[in-house]
Amino acid sequence: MTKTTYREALREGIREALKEDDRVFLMGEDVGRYGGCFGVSLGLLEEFGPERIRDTPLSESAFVGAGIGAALGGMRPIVEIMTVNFSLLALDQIMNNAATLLHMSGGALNVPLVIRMTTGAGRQLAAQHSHSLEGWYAHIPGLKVITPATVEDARGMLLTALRDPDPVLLFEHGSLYNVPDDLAEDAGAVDIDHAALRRSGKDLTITAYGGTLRTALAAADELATQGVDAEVIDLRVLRPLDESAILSSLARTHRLVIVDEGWRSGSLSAEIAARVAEKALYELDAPIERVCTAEVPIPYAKQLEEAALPQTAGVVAAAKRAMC
Amino acid sequence: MTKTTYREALREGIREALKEDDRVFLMGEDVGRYGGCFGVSLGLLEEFGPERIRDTPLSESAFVGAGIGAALGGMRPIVEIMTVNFSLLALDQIMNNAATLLHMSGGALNVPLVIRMTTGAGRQLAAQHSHSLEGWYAHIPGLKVITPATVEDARGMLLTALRDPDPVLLFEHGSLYNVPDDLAEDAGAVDIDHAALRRSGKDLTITAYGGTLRTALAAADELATQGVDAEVIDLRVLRPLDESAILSSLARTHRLVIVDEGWRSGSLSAEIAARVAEKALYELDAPIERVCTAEVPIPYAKQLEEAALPQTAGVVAAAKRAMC
Amino acid sequence: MSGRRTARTARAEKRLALLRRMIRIRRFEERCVELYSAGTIRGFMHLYIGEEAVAAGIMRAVTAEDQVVSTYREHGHALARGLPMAAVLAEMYGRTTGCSGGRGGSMHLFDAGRRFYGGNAIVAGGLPVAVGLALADRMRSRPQATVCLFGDGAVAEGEFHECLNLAALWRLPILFCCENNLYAMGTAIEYAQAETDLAVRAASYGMPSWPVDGMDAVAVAEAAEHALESIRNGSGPSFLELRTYRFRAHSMYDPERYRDKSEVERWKQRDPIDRMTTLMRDDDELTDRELAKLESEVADEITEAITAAEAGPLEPVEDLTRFVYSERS
Amino acid sequence: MSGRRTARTARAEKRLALLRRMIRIRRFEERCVELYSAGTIRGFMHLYIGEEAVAAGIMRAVTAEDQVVSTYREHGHALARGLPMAAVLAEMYGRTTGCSGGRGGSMHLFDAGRRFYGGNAIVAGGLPVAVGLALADRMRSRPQATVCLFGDGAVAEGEFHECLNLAALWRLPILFCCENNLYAMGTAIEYAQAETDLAVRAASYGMPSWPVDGMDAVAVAEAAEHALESIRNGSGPSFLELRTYRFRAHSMYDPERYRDKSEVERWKQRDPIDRMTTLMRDDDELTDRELAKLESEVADEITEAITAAEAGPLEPVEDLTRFVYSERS
Ligand SMILES: Cc1ncc(C[n+]2csc(CCOP(=O)(O)OP(=O)(O)O)c2C)c(N)n1
Ligand SMILES: Cc1ncc(C[n+]2csc(CCOP(=O)(O)OP(=O)(O)O)c2C)c(N)n1
Ligand SMILES: [Mg+2]
Ligand SMILES: [Mg+2]
Repeated sequence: MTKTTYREALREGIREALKEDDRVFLMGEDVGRYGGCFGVSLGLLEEFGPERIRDTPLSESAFVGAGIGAALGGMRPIVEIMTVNFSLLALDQIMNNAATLLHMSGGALNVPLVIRMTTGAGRQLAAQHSHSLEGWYAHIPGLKVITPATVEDARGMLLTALRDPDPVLLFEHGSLYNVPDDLAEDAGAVDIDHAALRRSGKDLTITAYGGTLRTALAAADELATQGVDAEVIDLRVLRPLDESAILSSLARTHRLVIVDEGWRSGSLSAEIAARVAEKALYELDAPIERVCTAEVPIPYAKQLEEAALPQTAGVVAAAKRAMC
Repeated sequence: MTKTTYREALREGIREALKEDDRVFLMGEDVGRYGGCFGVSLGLLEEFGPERIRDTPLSESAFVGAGIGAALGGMRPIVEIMTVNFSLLALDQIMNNAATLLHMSGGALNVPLVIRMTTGAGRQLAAQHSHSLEGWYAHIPGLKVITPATVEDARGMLLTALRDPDPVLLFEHGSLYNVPDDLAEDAGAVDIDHAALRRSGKDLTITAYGGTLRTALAAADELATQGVDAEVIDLRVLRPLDESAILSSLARTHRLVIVDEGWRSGSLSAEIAARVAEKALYELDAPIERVCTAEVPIPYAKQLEEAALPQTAGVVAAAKRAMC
Repeated sequence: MSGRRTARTARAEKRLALLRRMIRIRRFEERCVELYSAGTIRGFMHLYIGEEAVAAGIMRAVTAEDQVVSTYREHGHALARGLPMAAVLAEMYGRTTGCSGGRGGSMHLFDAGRRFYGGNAIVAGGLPVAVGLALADRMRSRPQATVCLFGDGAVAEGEFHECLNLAALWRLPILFCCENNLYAMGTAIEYAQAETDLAVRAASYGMPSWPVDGMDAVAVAEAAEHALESIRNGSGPSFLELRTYRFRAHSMYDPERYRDKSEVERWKQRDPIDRMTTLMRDDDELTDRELAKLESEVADEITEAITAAEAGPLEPVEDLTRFVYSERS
Repeated sequence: MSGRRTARTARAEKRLALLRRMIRIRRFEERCVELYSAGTIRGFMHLYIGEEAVAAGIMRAVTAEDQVVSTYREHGHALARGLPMAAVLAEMYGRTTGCSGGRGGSMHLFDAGRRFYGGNAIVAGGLPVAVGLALADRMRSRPQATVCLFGDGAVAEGEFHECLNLAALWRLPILFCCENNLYAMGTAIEYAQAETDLAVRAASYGMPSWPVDGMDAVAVAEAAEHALESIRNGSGPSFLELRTYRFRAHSMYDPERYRDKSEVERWKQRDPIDRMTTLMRDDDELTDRELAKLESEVADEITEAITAAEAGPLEPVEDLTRFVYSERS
């Protein structure tokens, strides 16, 4: 076990992928000479050269689409969009090409492409740089959406995603990059199909993912001091959703708090609640509680941004309502 | 009362807006010389001239953004994006500018812009031309999302939207253009804040909007012959959602079927179900049923497309499950 | 003497091959119109009639290894590329025997084996994909090129710019073929482009770029051969502006209010098929009998394609959710 | 004699005004760095140091009625446009007295009254908005122009192309000002643009377009005056490529691995402030005392702005959801 930051873990995952398969390359704005806008790819240009660590112009639609084409052409591209905020410029390529080509071609053309992007708020970057759209992307059939929340997942999800024959969106929460944690020396690929139980408990289920996992775990700790034993599920994969992990936890706890950094209306939290209301209505001993981002463009001012985002106190309060 | 098609009703709404306020203009691809890709603006170029019925190049991001700028500059633009499928190219302007400017500027800059687009499937147009993303757009704070389903709403919603100080997305379902219905001679602006009860019933609530309203009403008729008295709510406004209309219907019927042409996961149907699971759990006498579009890119082949979309029979079956 | 004879024969053969390609497209689409009116073909359908010289010429110049990326107006490209007519037609019938399994329809013809990558219905949406295909070739040091076809309307889209810049910057092996038929739906080019000379626009990225008479299949083929040669030599992308015209409406729904019948008639004087037959006749390269034979072969091919398409099975609705994700073996 | 004297004085006055603008920006940002290190300013912050001649020159040429659309690197534009320093600083403190009520921060300075429309943090995202503002002016026959500022990096984005085409096609009253500081974050222009001569790129849309020494405030002002005159005369848009350089990192997070210190030092030889003071001293237009006075006035203004910013109230969290939609009166 060594202490590794989330950033380093991501970098090691990319390095391993580049070494293991010469079809793999990394492409995006400032991934090379700058070292990646959040430093994830630092040093990779020196190690793998400018063909495989490929700086692109500011042209999100073109280079994401080029990733699709390169995947069709037999490569295994990792496309980095600096942040999810800029991915809107590439949405046509993502939804109309990456997600549809396989079905539309009757199964003939698959797109083995991984798109990485930073997501989330919490650093006072204001409205245009604070989106959490991973749950929104999870609406789109044909895509897989994964959200590593731990260094182990940061290290291993990319590798599995690259072996996947279909397009995978990988969201890295901006607040995690500097977070260190233990990582096994032999850490490698991890599954990208299942949610993970991060804390067992019998009184209530809290679901979270990516940047909100820590919030959920902190809330669970806090709840424990108040005599409430919360179970915490890290969704890990937002599409396809590991519904059975949620339902089976709920079958034990009968109470559900959903934490989601997306704007409340139409966020992934809504889908989870809907599935429960369809499939496990009679398991519920209390109304479902959602702790989401307020429905506002994220403001710069610190106190407002904090008020807009899911916080531990809010999760605790929701859990206590659910325990009534 | 005269018989008017949905298309004509839309056109009359636009005409009235153009006549009533000289700040109003219509801009988009082929709105002028072609007459609108679905013929909505036919004849308006001749009546109002090319400055106010303004054909644009194929540049969705630029002309939607230009609509935002023109709104800031004191105009009241109606921007037509031919279909929602192409709106992905303008998403950055919609989410990062139109929806955020007011908040981000501390209330100083409002954007009185209406964006019209055709939505929906059902005409064998295949994966890239069959999206139903209005519910997905309803995720975005700062936008209003309206979905006229009747000729009266087609006639009147635009007028109210244009008087709104903030950006409004207006979705026209492609299957409705040719549908005729009675329209009062003096029809004019209608509210864009509330859902409408399109059919009263005591046994169960069906919510629908836009293109699926007819499906829901047909299902209600069918259910009536089977002794089930369904209430049908036309949501009309997807953001902000008229939650109280749904909850108060549910308080009477205690059973809910949600019809939504969006892909099931993370569609507006999920949000409705989530609100009910949060706020009216104990009103439910049966699990919530959702009838949505299958989670596939919409295929061309007729039988597959039909199987992918919400159909009357599916609504009837869902309603019967909810009645058990 | 015999050298000259051979040259003449080669020329005649080339012309005949081009003519055959054009006639196949024309007759196929004429039949499609009937099938559309009968409700057999549905959805959006965009005819290529009038523009056949472009597909015929370009597809003559490409090799089997080259990739082709096209638009929704791609029947001609697909047929000239060598997709079996039966597979194309079955696609428009929505049958599993269609080249996209019946899921794509007229706008989404695919054939992975023949390296035909759509059939893209978002204007300019195919360009980034083509750039990526070319990038893969470059990275794998493969000798082939990618040919990307799109209309004049696409030139106004942001993706056009991003892709031309990227291709030029990275010197990718890609041939941009702009089919300038003077209209994007009902919008004439002068209402859409500040610079209507599209070759000038492309040249500003520093790539070789020139206009070609798109009603002349031989001129198109030669221009494409020339461009592809330099691309294969590693000189980076080129751009051809193929000046052409569509004789029919934009799609089956278009009432064509935006242009004069007389303008269409004027362009019909330059019908690429008539032009080629006249030329060949003048040069004693085509007899009436040969032409009749060609027409009847094409007619037979169409009849067979219809029979085959009709016989193709419909996909069971249980299969709807197949191929949203790849099936793991 | 007195004519010459007057001319000299006018020139001196202009230079002094430009110098004052530049020094205000420079000193303000130097203080911002300290405030950022102290954690008083948060979020992303992009410094303009080195590029002041552009803001000073452009904002000298615009009138109060003209609109300005800027980027996230806009402190200089905002100050030169006349936004009160206290309102700009309060914004970066996140106070309600900030020019965006504290909700925008460094990247989102707005001032509706002064027609300053951001502060746009999506690269090239401001261009379409600027085109729309210009369109509104055209449709209302208003005499003003819109000035749109953006970086060299923005030139690669699709929106750049769409907007230049639209503005040229519709002959809109807009001045595109590309601040070419040779880098988009860590990507040097030669890795991003197939054609690095950005004025050539813009000229391909058929608009007047030329490079300007962006380290020379007078040259910038004159170019902008000239361009705006032709724009106001109805000749449609123009494009200026302002060749400049940022002396500091891209943002407060940037370790600047992508360029040599020596390159930065070379450019610092052309510091627009030093250059102007030297010029003015050589021409006897500026004494040490005058300069000291100017500096001390600016220092006072900054001190006052800090005092005012500190005194500004924080918005109560209850107000979070205000202004998602307009408040109806
Ligand atoms: C992004 C986008 N916007 C609008 C449309 C609708 N549309 C389909 S074809 C077309 C015209 C395209 O013209 P051009 O590129 O010249 O090709 P042509 O049809 O003339 O072959 C339009 C506007 C679309 N498919 N995609
Ligand atoms: C669409 C988009 N992509 C990426 C970014 C991240 N980003 C912010 S500034 C910047 C560089 C822009 O360079 P340039 O346009 O030259 O302006 P400069 O910073 O040099 O003033 C990048 C890549 C962004 N804000 N928007
Ligand atoms: Mg065209
Ligand atoms: Mg720059």
